Amino acid sequence: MSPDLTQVFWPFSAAAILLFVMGTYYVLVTFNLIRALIGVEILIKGATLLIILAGYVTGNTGLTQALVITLIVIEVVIMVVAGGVILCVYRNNKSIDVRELRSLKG
Amino acid sequence: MAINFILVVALLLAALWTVMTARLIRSAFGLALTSAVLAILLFRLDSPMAAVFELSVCAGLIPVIFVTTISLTHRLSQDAFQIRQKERWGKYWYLLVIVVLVGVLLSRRALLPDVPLPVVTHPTDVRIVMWNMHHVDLLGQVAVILAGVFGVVILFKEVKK
Amino acid sequence: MLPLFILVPLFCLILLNVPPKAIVKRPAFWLVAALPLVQVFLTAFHPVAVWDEIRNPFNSYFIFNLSVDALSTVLLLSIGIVVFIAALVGRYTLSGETQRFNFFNLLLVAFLGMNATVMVQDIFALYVFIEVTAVASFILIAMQKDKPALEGAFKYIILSVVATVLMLSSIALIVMAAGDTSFAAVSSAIRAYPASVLVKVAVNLFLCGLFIKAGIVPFHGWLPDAYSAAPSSVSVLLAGIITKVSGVYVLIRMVVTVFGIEQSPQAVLMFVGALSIVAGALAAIGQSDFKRMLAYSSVSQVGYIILGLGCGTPLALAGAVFHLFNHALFKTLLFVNAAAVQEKLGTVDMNKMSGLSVKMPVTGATSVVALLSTAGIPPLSGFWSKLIIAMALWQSGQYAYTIIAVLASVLTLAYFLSMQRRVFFGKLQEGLENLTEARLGLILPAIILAVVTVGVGLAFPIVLDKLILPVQNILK
Amino acid sequence: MDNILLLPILVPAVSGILMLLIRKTRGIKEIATFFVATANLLIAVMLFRKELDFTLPWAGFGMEFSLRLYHFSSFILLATGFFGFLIALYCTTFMREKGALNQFYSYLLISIALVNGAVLSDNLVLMLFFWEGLLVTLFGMIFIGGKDSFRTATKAFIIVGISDLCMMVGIGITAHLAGTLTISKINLPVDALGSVAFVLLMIGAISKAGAMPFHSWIPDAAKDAPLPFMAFLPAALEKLLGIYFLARISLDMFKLDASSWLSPLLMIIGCITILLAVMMALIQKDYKKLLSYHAISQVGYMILGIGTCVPVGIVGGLFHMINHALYKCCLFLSGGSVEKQAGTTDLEKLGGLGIKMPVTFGCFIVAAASISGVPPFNGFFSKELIYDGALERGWIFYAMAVAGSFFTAASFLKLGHAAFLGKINDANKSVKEASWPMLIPMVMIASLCVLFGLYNALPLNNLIQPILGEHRLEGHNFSGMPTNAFLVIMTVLVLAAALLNHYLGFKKQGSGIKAVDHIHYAPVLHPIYDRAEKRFFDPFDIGMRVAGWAAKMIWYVDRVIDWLYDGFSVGMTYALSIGIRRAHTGNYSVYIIWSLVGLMVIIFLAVR
Repeated sequence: MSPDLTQVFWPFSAAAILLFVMGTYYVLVTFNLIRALIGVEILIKGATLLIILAGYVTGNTGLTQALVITLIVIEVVIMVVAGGVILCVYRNNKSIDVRELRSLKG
Repeated sequence: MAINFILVVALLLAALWTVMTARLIRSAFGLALTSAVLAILLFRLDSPMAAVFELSVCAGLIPVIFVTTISLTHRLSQDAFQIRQKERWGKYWYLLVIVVLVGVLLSRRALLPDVPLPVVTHPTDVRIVMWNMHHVDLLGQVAVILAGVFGVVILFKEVKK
Repeated sequence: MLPLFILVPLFCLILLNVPPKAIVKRPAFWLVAALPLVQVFLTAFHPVAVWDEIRNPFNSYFIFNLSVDALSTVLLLSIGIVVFIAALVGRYTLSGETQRFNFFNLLLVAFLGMNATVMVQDIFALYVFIEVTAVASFILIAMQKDKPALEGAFKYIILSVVATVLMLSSIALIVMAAGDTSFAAVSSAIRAYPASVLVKVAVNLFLCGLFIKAGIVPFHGWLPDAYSAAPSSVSVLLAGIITKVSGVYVLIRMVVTVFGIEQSPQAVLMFVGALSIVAGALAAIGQSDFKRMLAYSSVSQVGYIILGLGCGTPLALAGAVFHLFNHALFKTLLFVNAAAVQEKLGTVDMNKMSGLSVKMPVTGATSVVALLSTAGIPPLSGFWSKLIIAMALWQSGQYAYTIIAVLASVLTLAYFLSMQRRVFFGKLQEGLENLTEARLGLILPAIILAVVTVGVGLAFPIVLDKLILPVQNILK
Repeated sequence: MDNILLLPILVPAVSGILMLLIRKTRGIKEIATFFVATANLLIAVMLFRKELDFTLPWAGFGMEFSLRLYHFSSFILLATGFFGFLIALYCTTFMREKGALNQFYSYLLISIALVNGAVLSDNLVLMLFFWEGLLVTLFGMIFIGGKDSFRTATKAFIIVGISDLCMMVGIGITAHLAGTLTISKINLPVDALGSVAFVLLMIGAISKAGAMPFHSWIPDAAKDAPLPFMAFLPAALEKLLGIYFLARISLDMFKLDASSWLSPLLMIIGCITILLAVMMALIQKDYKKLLSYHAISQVGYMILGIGTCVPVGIVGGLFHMINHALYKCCLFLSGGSVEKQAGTTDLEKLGGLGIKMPVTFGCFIVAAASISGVPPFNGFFSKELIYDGALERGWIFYAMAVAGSFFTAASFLKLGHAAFLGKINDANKSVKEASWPMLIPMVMIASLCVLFGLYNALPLNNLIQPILGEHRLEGHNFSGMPTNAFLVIMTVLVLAAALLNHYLGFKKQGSGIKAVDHIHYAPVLHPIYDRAEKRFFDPFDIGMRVAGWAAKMIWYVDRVIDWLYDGFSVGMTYALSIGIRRAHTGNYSVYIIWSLVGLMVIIFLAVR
């Protein structure tokens, strides 16, 4: 691997890992469903960065861009559906607190 | 390479702001900002098409979805917001510590792949990959978009009671 | 020929939505029920190898890169059976023409997604179609918009996205090592660097993502909630096939074809498998919610499949795939029974029912068939798959796991018998004197599945020979 | 021609399944069952003393559908056919007013098919298939018995299921050691792993036969299940099958000899089963329950006999197996007649039936004398052989076996006295003798008891001794009168002691407040304190009191075994279950944390 790639590789992969940490923390700690969804988004951003990085270091950006475009489409659809679910939760509970969503247990 | 480094730091700061900010709406915009910075990064990493998509869809469309959902669901009163802001700091300052800790840990040993990277000598164009080689992914996109349409039809419709 | 398995459902989906709704609403059911039936007949009565040969105009326009082997055939057959049953159940349990129409549409999306999942030859495409199926099932779970359903759907979404992120990260790492995402390239790259940390992390990340999708302890938290909160017909679909395809099948495919048994953490697979068996069965024992108990039972049964997979010998693999097929049969049957009970009583709380088999004899009898098969009582189909798994484990020297697997079937028997006693046997609950058997639309799928379960058990040499044993070949 | 071996399996199985379809028509089921059972008997007779092999390719991996007919299996086949025939005949009258008839007959026929299959199969997996199938018919049979039978059925199912699981593991080990699943090719030494396999298979075999501690479902089932079922399955077929398999594993599949530690183990299990079960039988007040405890106790003799690992003992054990099947079947059938005619099997409500039902009483006497080992009935000869073997291995085993014999005799004296002699109850004044389809099986069995006793060379030379083969018999021939005079004298003494004991007890209680038929259990249950002084020097009372304490103690032991099944394991499971359910709090963060912890552990293990 060329020194140039080395310099690219670790800051970007470290950034992706930090994004994962932040996203996970956000999802785990928040009590707000929308915030949890935003945390999930941050997680997906990390994955996007990692995929593009993989394409860059192997010089195969054609493939990884195609993957990322598909990924983004799916991401949007998941967010729309999750948003719809949150909306329905709000209509049902008049609240979007995670603590309201603990009736199924045991 | 310095620009790359600055951009990475900016990305992390934007994400951190997204997580730590008190107002939900700001959090959504923070996400948009993160996406925008990421789009620039993608552009710097030789991926212009992906960057365009990231910018238009993730920085443009997804915040719209979030803002719509936020405005359809709830708006905190000013008092509740003040209280929430105080609580928040107690909950979120750990994240700063964790991020710094993980950052230090990561900087101690450079993350490097321990396999010889299979560098492609004749890079293929993204359009060729998409339209000539990965038809099945396109089919998947069509299907998932259709599913999303049904999702919108079913979930966003108000239930008549 | 193979792309038709994806393109025909897609075409039907468009066909259903272009004309005015009033025209297509009624025939929607027949269309959705006919497609999986055709698939069942195609897979059951035609040698699969022939399909690849058949040329059709699509092949010259599209490059789908699909392929079918013995494992995919078993899955295609199971998908056909379960989707057909789910369509029937949906028609008779969902209220309202519009809701039914939406259900059939999403069923088609899930059907198409699952068919594609078992045929693609590319790890990214695998991810794409897992997501197609998952998105359809999110919406299906939340469809009725009652509180538990939304809760279950949201938990599923969150955990599923976590699984997705794990898989995507793994795909990124794999691209670094292999430069491509097709099975062949990934497989050769992973076999080339067995000692690499990057490869190991990639493999394990992908497996963990699939563990979440398959609902294996301790990655299973979403599963009981989603199964028990979903509408009956959706539970049938979810428990019967969706998690089995998008979790278990992909796991088998990745471990066997892509990563190779040697490169996979066999010890981990066997451990989580055994853990799932025991924890799932223990959790199922104390449930009072019928569907939730079935959900935990599902966790437990998937454990057997993973245990067989982790063992890695050809025999164990055949047993695992056989159990996957059997599980699709008997768990679907149990959920159909749950649907019938829920339809008639309006509840799935087992404390509120007893003695139902007096009034619902068919439901009671078919559930006995299913539970005996699940618990592994001969000569029903579940016995043979468990026996093969246990034998294979023993042959490869995994004595402790064999004993766990065998003893856990006592637990299985225990919770099913207690369910049976509470729900179907005993004195009739007061206030249920006017109860009648569920309508034909719900009895019929139960009878079909019970007959198939018994038939597979009795004719198991044929099934094993024609359907399951060829699966061993994918190890080579 | 070899596929004739499929007949004994297919004929009853197919007709059994068809039987489920017959719903309304009265009488047809009985007649059809009777004809099928007769056909089965004829097939068995036709196959008797033939040697045939039949193999179909089946599932691969050495799992073949292979059947093997040779002297041992043809003998068991014949016995099964015979009992099936008699029970079918008996049922034509007995079951008339009962419910769920089509299920009963269907289970009956399918059981015959399964037993035939298990006996014939020459492949361990195939045998397991039939063996496990019996579990289902057992469950069904108990289940149709009555309202409360579900609990019993479940208990039986779980106990037998657990032991069958042991057997499955045992088969796994055996196949692993031997490298084949074909029974006739297996001949393993009893080394460390081999003995584990042997013990596991033995657990399966003896629990099918109903030895302690796998017995506790049988007495419960006796109360709930239809009586012909008790006569048929636990008393005859399962004993035959269980002891058949025990003999197979100890004679053919494993090179078991007297020096192995497994032989004393078997003998100890046998002795404990004999004594404990007979003690329990002594205090029972119900005809069927008393018999069912004896059904357990007698298995002990067979296990003891086979466990001695000397030819005389093994021959005795196998002879006892067929004898026991005969007289126990007869006893249960007599109980069935009593139940049918008098409407109850509660001994307190019975009495004086001997005059009203002379044929039943006569058969009872023959069978009871047989089971007690009175010469010259068949039980005497088989017990003598077992005693001979036991004495050869150690006097303690012999002593325990003889003690068991004493209590057996005592309890049958009590049973006969209570049910058939004494004052007749007012309610039973109008009792009539049972009808001929019920009497014929009893009479036939009773006469066989006599025949097998007086002319014991017939069964021994034709049926039993060929099983061991010439090389094992070492030129002995065990037919004819017992050779060891000491043993005969001891047996006679023990029987005389039992008679004396009964007579003394009768005298003592005969004039008491209690009815005469309470004689044998009254001192057992009676408060001892107020009469302790008076009875202190009474040897009979001391003996009975000790026996009573022992019986009570054993009752508690029995409860403990029961509790281990019903209480402890269930409690443990529930505690674990509650723990696991508490962990599912409903908070998805918790689930994500589980997943991430699992992920980290897995990655750490991989990268380490």
